[in-house]
Amino acid sequence: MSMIEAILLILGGVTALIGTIGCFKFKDFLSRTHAVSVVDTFSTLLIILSLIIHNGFTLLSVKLFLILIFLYITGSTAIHVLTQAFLKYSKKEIIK
Amino acid sequence: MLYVLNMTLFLIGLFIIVRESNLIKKVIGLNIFQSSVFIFYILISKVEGGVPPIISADQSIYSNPLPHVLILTAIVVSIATTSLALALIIRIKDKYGTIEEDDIDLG
Amino acid sequence: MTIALLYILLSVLIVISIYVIISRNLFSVIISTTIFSMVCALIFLLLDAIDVSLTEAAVGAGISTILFLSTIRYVDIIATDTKKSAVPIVILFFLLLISISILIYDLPEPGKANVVNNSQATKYYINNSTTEMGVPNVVTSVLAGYRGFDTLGEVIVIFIAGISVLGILRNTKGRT
Amino acid sequence: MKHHTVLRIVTKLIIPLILLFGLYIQFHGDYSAGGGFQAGVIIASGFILYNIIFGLEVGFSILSINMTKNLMAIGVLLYIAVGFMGIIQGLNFLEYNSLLSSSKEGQLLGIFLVELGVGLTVSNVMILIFYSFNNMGEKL
Repeated sequence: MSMIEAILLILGGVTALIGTIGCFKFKDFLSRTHAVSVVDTFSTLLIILSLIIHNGFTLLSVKLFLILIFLYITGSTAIHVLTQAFLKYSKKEIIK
Repeated sequence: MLYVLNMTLFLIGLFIIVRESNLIKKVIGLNIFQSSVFIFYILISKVEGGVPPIISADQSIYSNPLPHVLILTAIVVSIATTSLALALIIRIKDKYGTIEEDDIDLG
Repeated sequence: MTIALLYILLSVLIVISIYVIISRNLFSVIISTTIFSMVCALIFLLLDAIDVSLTEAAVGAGISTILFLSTIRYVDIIATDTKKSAVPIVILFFLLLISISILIYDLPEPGKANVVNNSQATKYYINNSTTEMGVPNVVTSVLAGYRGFDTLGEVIVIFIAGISVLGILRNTKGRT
Repeated sequence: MKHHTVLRIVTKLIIPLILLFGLYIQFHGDYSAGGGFQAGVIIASGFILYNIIFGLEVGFSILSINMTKNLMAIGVLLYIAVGFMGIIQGLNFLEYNSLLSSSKEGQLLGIFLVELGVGLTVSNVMILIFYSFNNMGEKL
Protein backbone atom coordinates (compact mmCIF):
# COMPACT_ATOMS: atom_id res chain seq x y z
CA MET A 1 0.00 0.00 0.00
CA SER A 2 1.52 3.27 -1.09
CA MET A 3 1.60 6.54 0.84
CA ILE A 4 -1.13 8.27 -1.20
CA GLU A 5 -3.65 5.47 -0.64
CA ALA A 6 -3.06 5.48 3.10
CA ILE A 7 -3.43 9.25 3.35
CA LEU A 8 -6.65 9.21 1.31
CA LEU A 9 -8.09 6.38 3.39
CA ILE A 10 -7.30 8.09 6.71
CA LEU A 11 -8.68 11.41 5.45
CA GLY A 12 -11.89 9.66 4.37
CA GLY A 13 -12.29 8.02 7.77
CA VAL A 14 -11.63 11.27 9.63
CA THR A 15 -14.15 13.23 7.55
CA ALA A 16 -16.80 10.54 8.10
CA LEU A 17 -16.12 10.74 11.83
CA ILE A 18 -16.47 14.54 11.79
CA GLY A 19 -19.81 14.21 10.02
CA THR A 20 -21.08 11.75 12.62
CA ILE A 21 -19.99 14.03 15.48
CA GLY A 22 -21.81 16.90 13.79
CA CYS A 23 -24.95 14.76 13.52
CA PHE A 24 -24.92 14.37 17.31
CA LYS A 25 -23.71 17.87 18.23
CA PHE A 26 -26.12 20.09 16.31
CA LYS A 27 -29.50 20.92 17.82
CA ASP A 28 -31.55 21.64 14.69
CA PHE A 29 -32.78 18.94 12.29
CA LEU A 30 -31.81 20.83 9.15
CA SER A 31 -28.25 21.57 10.26
CA ARG A 32 -27.86 17.92 11.26
CA THR A 33 -28.82 16.66 7.80
CA HIS A 34 -26.59 19.32 6.27
CA ALA A 35 -23.58 18.14 8.27
CA VAL A 36 -24.18 14.49 7.41
CA SER A 37 -24.87 14.97 3.69
CA VAL A 38 -21.98 17.31 2.86
CA VAL A 39 -19.35 15.31 4.74
CA ASP A 40 -20.73 11.98 3.52
CA THR A 41 -20.28 12.94 -0.12
CA PHE A 42 -16.65 13.89 0.43
CA SER A 43 -15.66 10.87 2.53
CA THR A 44 -17.10 8.33 0.06
CA LEU A 45 -15.19 10.10 -2.73
CA LEU A 46 -11.91 9.86 -0.78
CA ILE A 47 -12.33 6.23 0.28
CA ILE A 48 -13.36 4.95 -3.15
CA LEU A 49 -10.58 6.97 -4.82
CA SER A 50 -8.07 5.27 -2.54
CA LEU A 51 -9.45 1.82 -3.40
CA ILE A 52 -9.35 2.61 -7.14
CA ILE A 53 -5.68 3.64 -6.90
CA HIS A 54 -4.96 0.45 -4.97
CA ASN A 55 -6.49 -1.77 -7.67
CA GLY A 56 -5.03 -0.04 -10.69
CA PHE A 57 -6.91 0.01 -13.99
CA THR A 58 -8.96 -3.22 -13.79
CA LEU A 59 -12.60 -4.33 -13.97
CA LEU A 60 -12.84 -3.97 -10.18
CA SER A 61 -12.02 -0.26 -10.44
CA VAL A 62 -14.81 0.25 -12.96
CA LYS A 63 -17.23 -1.45 -10.56
CA LEU A 64 -16.04 0.79 -7.71
CA PHE A 65 -16.60 3.85 -9.91
CA LEU A 66 -20.16 2.68 -10.65
CA ILE A 67 -20.72 2.22 -6.90
CA LEU A 68 -19.57 5.83 -6.38
CA ILE A 69 -22.05 7.15 -8.97
CA PHE A 70 -24.89 5.09 -7.49
CA LEU A 71 -24.10 6.32 -3.96
CA TYR A 72 -24.06 9.94 -5.16
CA ILE A 73 -27.47 9.63 -6.82
CA THR A 74 -29.25 7.75 -4.02
CA GLY A 75 -27.61 9.52 -1.08
CA SER A 76 -28.45 13.02 -2.21
CA THR A 77 -32.00 11.94 -3.10
CA ALA A 78 -32.49 10.40 0.34
CA ILE A 79 -31.38 13.60 2.10
CA HIS A 80 -33.63 15.65 -0.21
CA VAL A 81 -36.67 13.50 0.61
CA LEU A 82 -35.92 13.63 4.36
CA THR A 83 -35.79 17.41 4.29
CA GLN A 84 -38.98 17.65 2.23
CA ALA A 85 -40.76 15.40 4.72
CA PHE A 86 -39.48 17.54 7.59
CA LEU A 87 -40.74 20.75 5.97
CA LYS A 88 -44.12 19.19 5.27
CA TYR A 89 -44.78 17.40 8.56
CA SER A 90 -42.76 19.33 11.17
CA LYS A 91 -45.84 21.14 12.49
CA LYS A 92 -48.12 18.11 12.56
CA GLU A 93 -45.81 15.99 14.76
CA ILE A 94 -46.20 12.69 12.91
CA ILE A 95 -43.59 11.03 15.13
CA LYS A 96 -44.02 11.77 18.81
CA MET B 1 -15.54 -15.14 24.65
CA LEU B 2 -17.20 -14.39 21.31
CA TYR B 3 -19.62 -17.20 22.04
CA VAL B 4 -20.58 -15.57 25.36
CA LEU B 5 -21.46 -12.30 23.62
CA ASN B 6 -23.43 -14.28 21.07
CA MET B 7 -25.32 -16.12 23.80
CA THR B 8 -26.08 -12.81 25.53
CA LEU B 9 -27.73 -11.69 22.30
CA PHE B 10 -29.64 -14.99 22.23
CA LEU B 11 -30.96 -14.43 25.78
CA ILE B 12 -31.89 -10.79 25.08
CA GLY B 13 -34.00 -12.00 22.17
CA LEU B 14 -35.66 -14.57 24.42
CA PHE B 15 -36.22 -11.87 27.07
CA ILE B 16 -38.06 -9.65 24.58
CA ILE B 17 -40.26 -12.56 23.50
CA VAL B 18 -41.15 -13.47 27.09
CA ARG B 19 -41.67 -10.05 28.64
CA GLU B 20 -43.04 -7.66 26.02
CA SER B 21 -46.77 -7.53 25.57
CA ASN B 22 -46.73 -5.64 22.27
CA LEU B 23 -46.95 -8.18 19.45
CA ILE B 24 -44.76 -6.28 16.97
CA LYS B 25 -41.97 -6.06 19.52
CA LYS B 26 -42.37 -9.78 20.10
CA VAL B 27 -41.79 -10.40 16.39
CA ILE B 28 -38.70 -8.16 16.48
CA GLY B 29 -37.43 -10.16 19.46
CA LEU B 30 -37.90 -13.31 17.41
CA ASN B 31 -35.79 -11.74 14.63
CA ILE B 32 -32.98 -10.95 17.09
CA PHE B 33 -33.16 -14.51 18.41
CA GLN B 34 -32.86 -15.92 14.88
CA SER B 35 -29.97 -13.62 14.03
CA SER B 36 -27.98 -14.83 17.03
CA VAL B 37 -28.42 -18.43 15.88
CA PHE B 38 -27.28 -17.47 12.35
CA ILE B 39 -24.16 -15.76 13.74
CA PHE B 40 -23.38 -18.86 15.82
CA TYR B 41 -23.49 -21.09 12.74
CA ILE B 42 -21.26 -18.77 10.73
CA LEU B 43 -18.79 -18.41 13.64
CA ILE B 44 -18.09 -22.13 13.78
CA SER B 45 -17.73 -22.34 9.99
CA LYS B 46 -14.80 -19.90 9.86
CA VAL B 47 -11.40 -21.49 9.23
CA GLU B 48 -8.31 -19.50 10.13
CA GLY B 49 -6.37 -18.38 7.05
CA GLY B 50 -9.25 -19.44 4.83
CA VAL B 51 -10.91 -17.46 2.06
CA PRO B 52 -14.56 -17.35 0.88
CA PRO B 53 -15.52 -20.70 -0.70
CA ILE B 54 -15.07 -19.77 -4.36
CA ILE B 55 -12.57 -22.15 -5.92
CA SER B 56 -9.53 -20.51 -7.52
CA ALA B 57 -6.21 -21.95 -8.62
CA ASP B 58 -3.94 -20.23 -6.10
CA GLN B 59 -5.83 -21.04 -2.90
CA SER B 60 -6.04 -24.25 -0.92
CA ILE B 61 -7.81 -23.38 2.37
CA TYR B 62 -11.48 -22.41 2.25
CA SER B 63 -14.05 -21.70 4.93
CA ASN B 64 -16.67 -24.37 5.42
CA PRO B 65 -19.46 -23.84 2.83
CA LEU B 66 -22.07 -26.15 4.33
CA PRO B 67 -23.31 -23.83 7.17
CA HIS B 68 -23.42 -20.97 4.63
CA VAL B 69 -25.92 -22.91 2.53
CA LEU B 70 -28.11 -23.76 5.53
CA ILE B 71 -28.16 -20.15 6.80
CA LEU B 72 -28.70 -18.69 3.32
CA THR B 73 -31.98 -20.53 2.96
CA ALA B 74 -32.90 -19.97 6.62
CA ILE B 75 -32.70 -16.16 6.22
CA VAL B 76 -35.13 -16.15 3.30
CA VAL B 77 -37.49 -18.54 5.12
CA SER B 78 -37.32 -16.28 8.18
CA ILE B 79 -38.55 -13.27 6.21
CA ALA B 80 -41.43 -15.37 4.88
CA THR B 81 -42.45 -16.47 8.39
CA THR B 82 -42.07 -12.90 9.70
CA SER B 83 -44.45 -11.65 7.05
CA LEU B 84 -46.92 -14.37 8.03
CA ALA B 85 -46.70 -13.21 11.67
CA LEU B 86 -47.26 -9.59 10.62
CA ALA B 87 -50.32 -10.60 8.59
CA LEU B 88 -51.71 -12.36 11.68
CA ILE B 89 -51.04 -9.18 13.73
CA ILE B 90 -53.07 -7.09 11.29
CA ARG B 91 -55.88 -9.65 11.53
CA ILE B 92 -55.77 -9.51 15.36
CA LYS B 93 -55.94 -5.71 15.26
CA ASP B 94 -58.91 -5.98 12.92
CA LYS B 95 -60.77 -8.39 15.18
CA TYR B 96 -59.91 -7.21 18.72
CA GLY B 97 -58.94 -3.57 18.19
CA THR B 98 -55.59 -3.82 19.96
CA ILE B 99 -52.23 -5.54 19.60
CA GLU B 100 -51.28 -5.46 23.29
CA GLU B 101 -51.36 -9.00 24.59
CA ASP B 102 -52.58 -7.90 28.04
CA ASP B 103 -55.53 -5.94 26.67
CA ILE B 104 -56.97 -8.53 24.30
CA ASP B 105 -60.41 -9.44 25.57
CA LEU B 106 -61.23 -12.98 24.53
CA GLY B 107 -64.68 -13.02 26.15
CA MET C 1 -7.53 -7.79 13.98
CA THR C 2 -10.63 -9.55 12.67
CA ILE C 3 -11.35 -10.94 16.13
CA ALA C 4 -11.16 -7.46 17.73
CA LEU C 5 -13.52 -6.09 15.08
CA LEU C 6 -15.92 -8.98 15.75
CA TYR C 7 -15.96 -8.13 19.47
CA ILE C 8 -16.85 -4.50 18.68
CA LEU C 9 -19.58 -5.44 16.20
CA LEU C 10 -21.19 -8.00 18.55
CA SER C 11 -21.20 -5.36 21.32
CA VAL C 12 -22.95 -2.97 18.93
CA LEU C 13 -25.58 -5.65 18.30
CA ILE C 14 -26.14 -6.04 22.05
CA VAL C 15 -26.51 -2.26 22.50
CA ILE C 16 -29.08 -2.12 19.70
CA SER C 17 -31.09 -4.97 21.20
CA ILE C 18 -31.08 -3.28 24.64
CA TYR C 19 -32.40 -0.16 22.91
CA VAL C 20 -35.19 -2.32 21.44
CA ILE C 21 -36.14 -3.36 25.00
CA ILE C 22 -36.16 0.21 26.35
CA SER C 23 -37.78 2.15 23.52
CA ARG C 24 -41.57 2.45 23.40
CA ASN C 25 -41.80 4.05 19.95
CA LEU C 26 -42.34 1.32 17.35
CA PHE C 27 -41.00 3.49 14.52
CA SER C 28 -37.57 3.89 16.10
CA VAL C 29 -37.56 0.22 17.10
CA ILE C 30 -38.07 -0.78 13.45
CA ILE C 31 -35.35 1.57 12.18
CA SER C 32 -32.92 0.18 14.78
CA THR C 33 -33.77 -3.33 13.57
CA THR C 34 -32.61 -2.24 10.12
CA ILE C 35 -29.27 -1.12 11.58
CA PHE C 36 -29.11 -4.48 13.38
CA SER C 37 -29.42 -6.30 10.06
CA MET C 38 -26.70 -4.20 8.44
CA VAL C 39 -24.27 -4.91 11.30
CA CYS C 40 -25.14 -8.62 11.01
CA ALA C 41 -24.27 -8.44 7.30
CA LEU C 42 -20.90 -6.91 8.20
CA ILE C 43 -20.20 -9.74 10.66
CA PHE C 44 -21.02 -12.37 8.01
CA LEU C 45 -18.71 -10.59 5.57
CA LEU C 46 -15.84 -10.67 8.07
CA LEU C 47 -16.40 -14.39 8.61
CA ASP C 48 -15.99 -15.22 4.87
CA ALA C 49 -19.70 -15.85 4.24
CA ILE C 50 -20.22 -13.49 1.30
CA ASP C 51 -23.41 -15.12 0.00
CA VAL C 52 -25.03 -14.96 3.42
CA SER C 53 -23.94 -11.34 3.80
CA LEU C 54 -25.54 -10.38 0.49
CA THR C 55 -28.78 -12.13 1.46
CA GLU C 56 -28.92 -10.51 4.90
CA ALA C 57 -28.30 -7.04 3.44
CA ALA C 58 -31.04 -7.46 0.83
CA VAL C 59 -33.59 -9.19 3.05
CA GLY C 60 -33.04 -7.65 6.48
CA ALA C 61 -32.48 -4.07 5.43
CA GLY C 62 -34.68 -4.00 2.35
CA ILE C 63 -37.81 -6.13 2.40
CA SER C 64 -38.15 -6.61 6.16
CA THR C 65 -38.21 -2.85 6.88
CA ILE C 66 -40.83 -2.26 4.20
CA LEU C 67 -43.09 -4.97 5.64
CA PHE C 68 -42.77 -3.71 9.22
CA LEU C 69 -43.48 -0.13 8.13
CA SER C 70 -46.49 -1.33 6.14
CA THR C 71 -47.78 -3.02 9.29
CA ILE C 72 -47.49 -0.03 11.65
CA ARG C 73 -49.82 1.92 9.38
CA TYR C 74 -52.64 -0.15 10.88
CA VAL C 75 -51.64 -0.18 14.58
CA ASP C 76 -50.78 2.33 17.31
CA ILE C 77 -47.24 3.65 16.99
CA ILE C 78 -46.64 3.87 20.77
CA ALA C 79 -46.41 0.60 22.71
CA THR C 80 -47.77 0.63 26.26
CA ASP C 81 -45.59 -0.49 29.15
CA THR C 82 -46.04 -4.03 30.40
CA LYS C 83 -47.30 -4.77 33.89
CA LYS C 84 -45.07 -7.85 34.25
CA SER C 85 -42.13 -7.47 36.62
CA ALA C 86 -38.76 -7.89 34.95
CA VAL C 87 -36.83 -9.00 38.06
CA PRO C 88 -37.59 -12.78 38.12
CA ILE C 89 -37.03 -13.10 34.37
CA VAL C 90 -33.69 -11.26 34.58
CA ILE C 91 -32.50 -13.47 37.49
CA LEU C 92 -33.52 -16.60 35.59
CA PHE C 93 -31.73 -15.44 32.46
CA PHE C 94 -28.54 -14.61 34.36
CA LEU C 95 -28.47 -18.15 35.73
CA LEU C 96 -29.06 -19.45 32.20
CA LEU C 97 -26.23 -17.26 30.83
CA ILE C 98 -23.80 -18.54 33.48
CA SER C 99 -24.65 -22.17 32.78
CA ILE C 100 -24.38 -21.68 29.02
CA SER C 101 -21.02 -19.92 29.45
CA ILE C 102 -19.68 -22.90 31.41
CA LEU C 103 -20.78 -25.28 28.65
CA ILE C 104 -19.36 -23.07 25.92
CA TYR C 105 -15.75 -23.58 27.06
CA ASP C 106 -15.84 -26.99 25.37
CA LEU C 107 -16.29 -25.36 21.95
CA PRO C 108 -13.18 -24.67 19.85
CA GLU C 109 -11.93 -21.10 19.39
CA PRO C 110 -13.48 -19.38 16.35
CA GLY C 111 -11.24 -19.89 13.34
CA LYS C 112 -9.43 -22.87 14.78
CA ALA C 113 -12.31 -25.30 14.37
CA ASN C 114 -10.67 -27.81 12.10
CA VAL C 115 -13.14 -30.30 13.54
CA VAL C 116 -15.87 -29.00 11.27
CA ASN C 117 -13.76 -28.71 8.17
CA ASN C 118 -12.49 -32.25 8.47
CA SER C 119 -15.91 -33.72 7.84
CA GLN C 120 -16.00 -35.92 4.77
CA ALA C 121 -18.94 -34.20 3.08
CA THR C 122 -17.35 -30.74 3.10
CA LYS C 123 -14.07 -32.08 1.76
CA TYR C 124 -15.93 -33.83 -1.06
CA TYR C 125 -17.84 -30.66 -1.99
CA ILE C 126 -14.70 -28.48 -2.11
CA ASN C 127 -12.62 -30.99 -4.06
CA ASN C 128 -15.19 -32.02 -6.66
CA SER C 129 -17.28 -28.91 -7.31
CA THR C 130 -15.29 -27.71 -10.33
CA THR C 131 -14.60 -31.12 -11.85
CA GLU C 132 -18.13 -32.55 -11.51
CA MET C 133 -20.27 -29.45 -12.06
CA GLY C 134 -17.98 -26.75 -13.48
CA VAL C 135 -19.22 -24.29 -10.84
CA PRO C 136 -16.45 -22.50 -8.90
CA ASN C 137 -18.80 -21.10 -6.24
CA VAL C 138 -19.21 -24.03 -3.84
CA VAL C 139 -22.22 -22.46 -2.11
CA THR C 140 -24.20 -22.45 -5.37
CA SER C 141 -23.21 -25.98 -6.29
CA VAL C 142 -24.18 -27.33 -2.85
CA LEU C 143 -27.39 -25.29 -2.80
CA ALA C 144 -28.72 -26.29 -6.21
CA GLY C 145 -26.78 -29.47 -6.96
CA TYR C 146 -25.72 -31.64 -4.08
CA ARG C 147 -28.51 -30.55 -1.72
CA GLY C 148 -31.17 -29.80 -4.32
CA PHE C 149 -33.87 -31.72 -2.50
CA ASP C 150 -33.35 -29.56 0.61
CA THR C 151 -33.72 -26.37 -1.42
CA LEU C 152 -36.92 -27.71 -3.00
CA GLY C 153 -38.40 -27.95 0.49
CA GLU C 154 -37.34 -24.40 1.35
CA VAL C 155 -38.87 -23.01 -1.85
CA ILE C 156 -42.13 -24.78 -1.08
CA VAL C 157 -42.10 -23.29 2.45
CA ILE C 158 -41.77 -19.78 0.97
CA PHE C 159 -44.55 -20.54 -1.54
CA ILE C 160 -46.88 -21.72 1.25
CA ALA C 161 -46.08 -18.63 3.34
CA GLY C 162 -47.08 -16.42 0.39
CA ILE C 163 -50.37 -18.31 -0.05
CA SER C 164 -51.10 -18.06 3.68
CA VAL C 165 -50.56 -14.28 3.78
CA LEU C 166 -52.94 -13.97 0.85
CA GLY C 167 -55.54 -16.13 2.58
CA ILE C 168 -55.31 -14.29 5.92
CA LEU C 169 -55.48 -10.76 4.53
CA ARG C 170 -58.23 -11.45 2.00
CA ASN C 171 -60.91 -11.37 4.72
CA THR C 172 -59.38 -8.38 6.54
CA LYS C 173 -60.73 -4.86 6.20
CA GLY C 174 -57.53 -3.17 7.43
CA ARG C 175 -59.05 -0.36 9.51
CA THR C 176 -56.41 2.22 10.40
CA MET D 1 -46.67 11.14 -4.58
CA LYS D 2 -47.53 13.20 -7.65
CA HIS D 3 -45.56 16.34 -6.81
CA HIS D 4 -42.18 14.87 -5.86
CA THR D 5 -40.39 15.60 -9.13
CA VAL D 6 -36.86 14.75 -7.93
CA LEU D 7 -37.99 11.45 -6.44
CA ARG D 8 -39.85 10.40 -9.60
CA ILE D 9 -36.97 11.21 -11.93
CA VAL D 10 -34.37 9.50 -9.75
CA THR D 11 -36.61 6.44 -9.43
CA LYS D 12 -36.95 6.22 -13.20
CA LEU D 13 -33.18 6.47 -13.42
CA ILE D 14 -32.25 3.79 -10.90
CA ILE D 15 -34.94 1.12 -11.38
CA PRO D 16 -33.24 -0.26 -14.54
CA LEU D 17 -29.97 -0.36 -12.60
CA ILE D 18 -31.59 -2.31 -9.74
CA LEU D 19 -33.17 -4.83 -12.13
CA LEU D 20 -29.89 -5.19 -14.05
CA PHE D 21 -28.01 -5.82 -10.80
CA GLY D 22 -30.61 -8.43 -9.82
CA LEU D 23 -30.19 -10.22 -13.16
CA TYR D 24 -26.40 -10.08 -12.78
CA ILE D 25 -26.66 -11.67 -9.32
CA GLN D 26 -29.02 -14.33 -10.76
CA PHE D 27 -26.96 -15.40 -13.77
CA HIS D 28 -23.45 -14.81 -12.42
CA GLY D 29 -24.13 -16.79 -9.26
CA ASP D 30 -22.03 -19.71 -10.49
CA TYR D 31 -18.83 -17.69 -10.50
CA SER D 32 -19.23 -15.13 -7.70
CA ALA D 33 -21.52 -14.46 -4.75
CA GLY D 34 -25.17 -14.74 -5.63
CA GLY D 35 -27.94 -17.05 -6.66
CA GLY D 36 -31.68 -17.31 -6.96
CA PHE D 37 -32.63 -16.27 -3.43
CA GLN D 38 -30.67 -13.00 -3.40
CA ALA D 39 -31.64 -12.10 -6.97
CA GLY D 40 -35.32 -12.68 -6.25
CA VAL D 41 -35.24 -10.35 -3.27
CA ILE D 42 -33.36 -7.60 -5.16
CA ILE D 43 -35.71 -7.71 -8.16
CA ALA D 44 -38.71 -7.64 -5.82
CA SER D 45 -37.32 -4.57 -4.07
CA GLY D 46 -37.05 -2.81 -7.45
CA PHE D 47 -40.74 -3.49 -8.19
CA ILE D 48 -41.72 -2.42 -4.66
CA LEU D 49 -39.87 0.88 -5.09
CA TYR D 50 -41.82 1.50 -8.31
CA ASN D 51 -45.09 0.74 -6.54
CA ILE D 52 -44.30 3.06 -3.62
CA ILE D 53 -43.40 6.01 -5.82
CA PHE D 54 -45.98 5.76 -8.60
CA GLY D 55 -48.90 4.22 -6.73
CA LEU D 56 -50.39 0.75 -6.68
CA GLU D 57 -52.75 1.34 -9.63
CA VAL D 58 -49.87 2.04 -12.00
CA GLY D 59 -47.99 -0.94 -10.51
CA PHE D 60 -50.92 -3.29 -11.14
CA SER D 61 -50.94 -2.38 -14.83
CA ILE D 62 -47.37 -3.70 -15.08
CA LEU D 63 -47.56 -6.77 -12.83
CA SER D 64 -51.08 -7.64 -11.68
CA ILE D 65 -51.92 -9.77 -8.64
CA ASN D 66 -53.06 -12.68 -10.81
CA MET D 67 -49.79 -12.53 -12.72
CA THR D 68 -47.72 -12.76 -9.49
CA LYS D 69 -49.81 -15.72 -8.31
CA ASN D 70 -49.24 -17.54 -11.61
CA LEU D 71 -45.52 -16.75 -11.77
CA MET D 72 -44.78 -17.96 -8.25
CA ALA D 73 -46.49 -21.25 -9.00
CA ILE D 74 -44.56 -21.52 -12.28
CA GLY D 75 -41.27 -21.16 -10.37
CA VAL D 76 -42.01 -24.11 -8.07
CA LEU D 77 -43.30 -26.17 -11.02
CA LEU D 78 -40.12 -25.45 -13.01
CA TYR D 79 -38.04 -26.78 -10.12
CA ILE D 80 -40.13 -29.95 -9.82
CA ALA D 81 -40.15 -30.44 -13.60
CA VAL D 82 -36.35 -30.38 -13.70
CA GLY D 83 -36.44 -33.02 -10.96
CA PHE D 84 -38.81 -35.23 -12.93
CA MET D 85 -36.64 -35.04 -16.06
CA GLY D 86 -34.24 -37.37 -14.24
CA ILE D 87 -36.98 -39.87 -13.37
CA ILE D 88 -38.24 -39.99 -16.96
CA GLN D 89 -34.81 -41.08 -18.17
CA GLY D 90 -34.44 -43.74 -15.51
CA LEU D 91 -32.26 -41.89 -13.00
CA ASN D 92 -32.95 -40.45 -9.56
CA PHE D 93 -35.13 -37.43 -8.75
CA LEU D 94 -33.19 -34.17 -9.31
CA GLU D 95 -30.27 -35.86 -11.06
CA TYR D 96 -29.11 -33.43 -13.73
CA ASN D 97 -26.69 -35.69 -15.61
CA SER D 98 -29.25 -36.69 -18.21
CA LEU D 99 -30.33 -33.20 -19.28
CA LEU D 100 -27.65 -32.88 -21.94
CA SER D 101 -25.31 -35.31 -23.68
CA SER D 102 -22.27 -34.45 -21.58
CA SER D 103 -22.64 -34.91 -17.85
CA LYS D 104 -20.88 -31.67 -16.83
CA GLU D 105 -22.97 -29.49 -19.14
CA GLY D 106 -26.09 -31.27 -17.92
CA GLN D 107 -25.20 -30.30 -14.35
CA LEU D 108 -24.65 -26.65 -15.41
CA LEU D 109 -28.01 -26.51 -17.21
CA GLY D 110 -29.76 -28.14 -14.25
CA ILE D 111 -28.31 -25.63 -11.77
CA PHE D 112 -29.26 -22.75 -14.11
CA LEU D 113 -32.89 -23.89 -14.41
CA VAL D 114 -33.24 -24.60 -10.69
CA GLU D 115 -31.88 -21.17 -9.75
CA LEU D 116 -34.26 -19.60 -12.27
CA GLY D 117 -37.21 -21.33 -10.59
CA VAL D 118 -36.05 -20.23 -7.14
CA GLY D 119 -35.63 -16.62 -8.32
CA LEU D 120 -39.11 -16.53 -9.91
CA THR D 121 -40.78 -17.92 -6.79
CA VAL D 122 -38.98 -15.72 -4.27
CA SER D 123 -39.40 -12.45 -6.19
CA ASN D 124 -43.10 -13.01 -6.86
CA VAL D 125 -43.85 -14.13 -3.30
CA MET D 126 -42.22 -10.94 -1.96
CA ILE D 127 -44.18 -8.74 -4.40
CA LEU D 128 -47.41 -10.58 -3.56
CA ILE D 129 -46.83 -10.08 0.19
CA PHE D 130 -46.25 -6.36 -0.41
CA TYR D 131 -49.46 -6.12 -2.47
CA SER D 132 -51.45 -7.96 0.22
CA PHE D 133 -50.22 -5.67 3.00
CA ASN D 134 -51.18 -2.52 1.14
CA ASN D 135 -54.32 -3.53 -0.71
CA MET D 136 -56.58 -5.62 1.50
CA GLY D 137 -60.06 -6.97 1.19
CA GLU D 138 -61.95 -7.98 -1.91
CA LYS D 139 -59.34 -6.79 -4.41
CA LEU D 140 -56.90 -9.61 -3.67
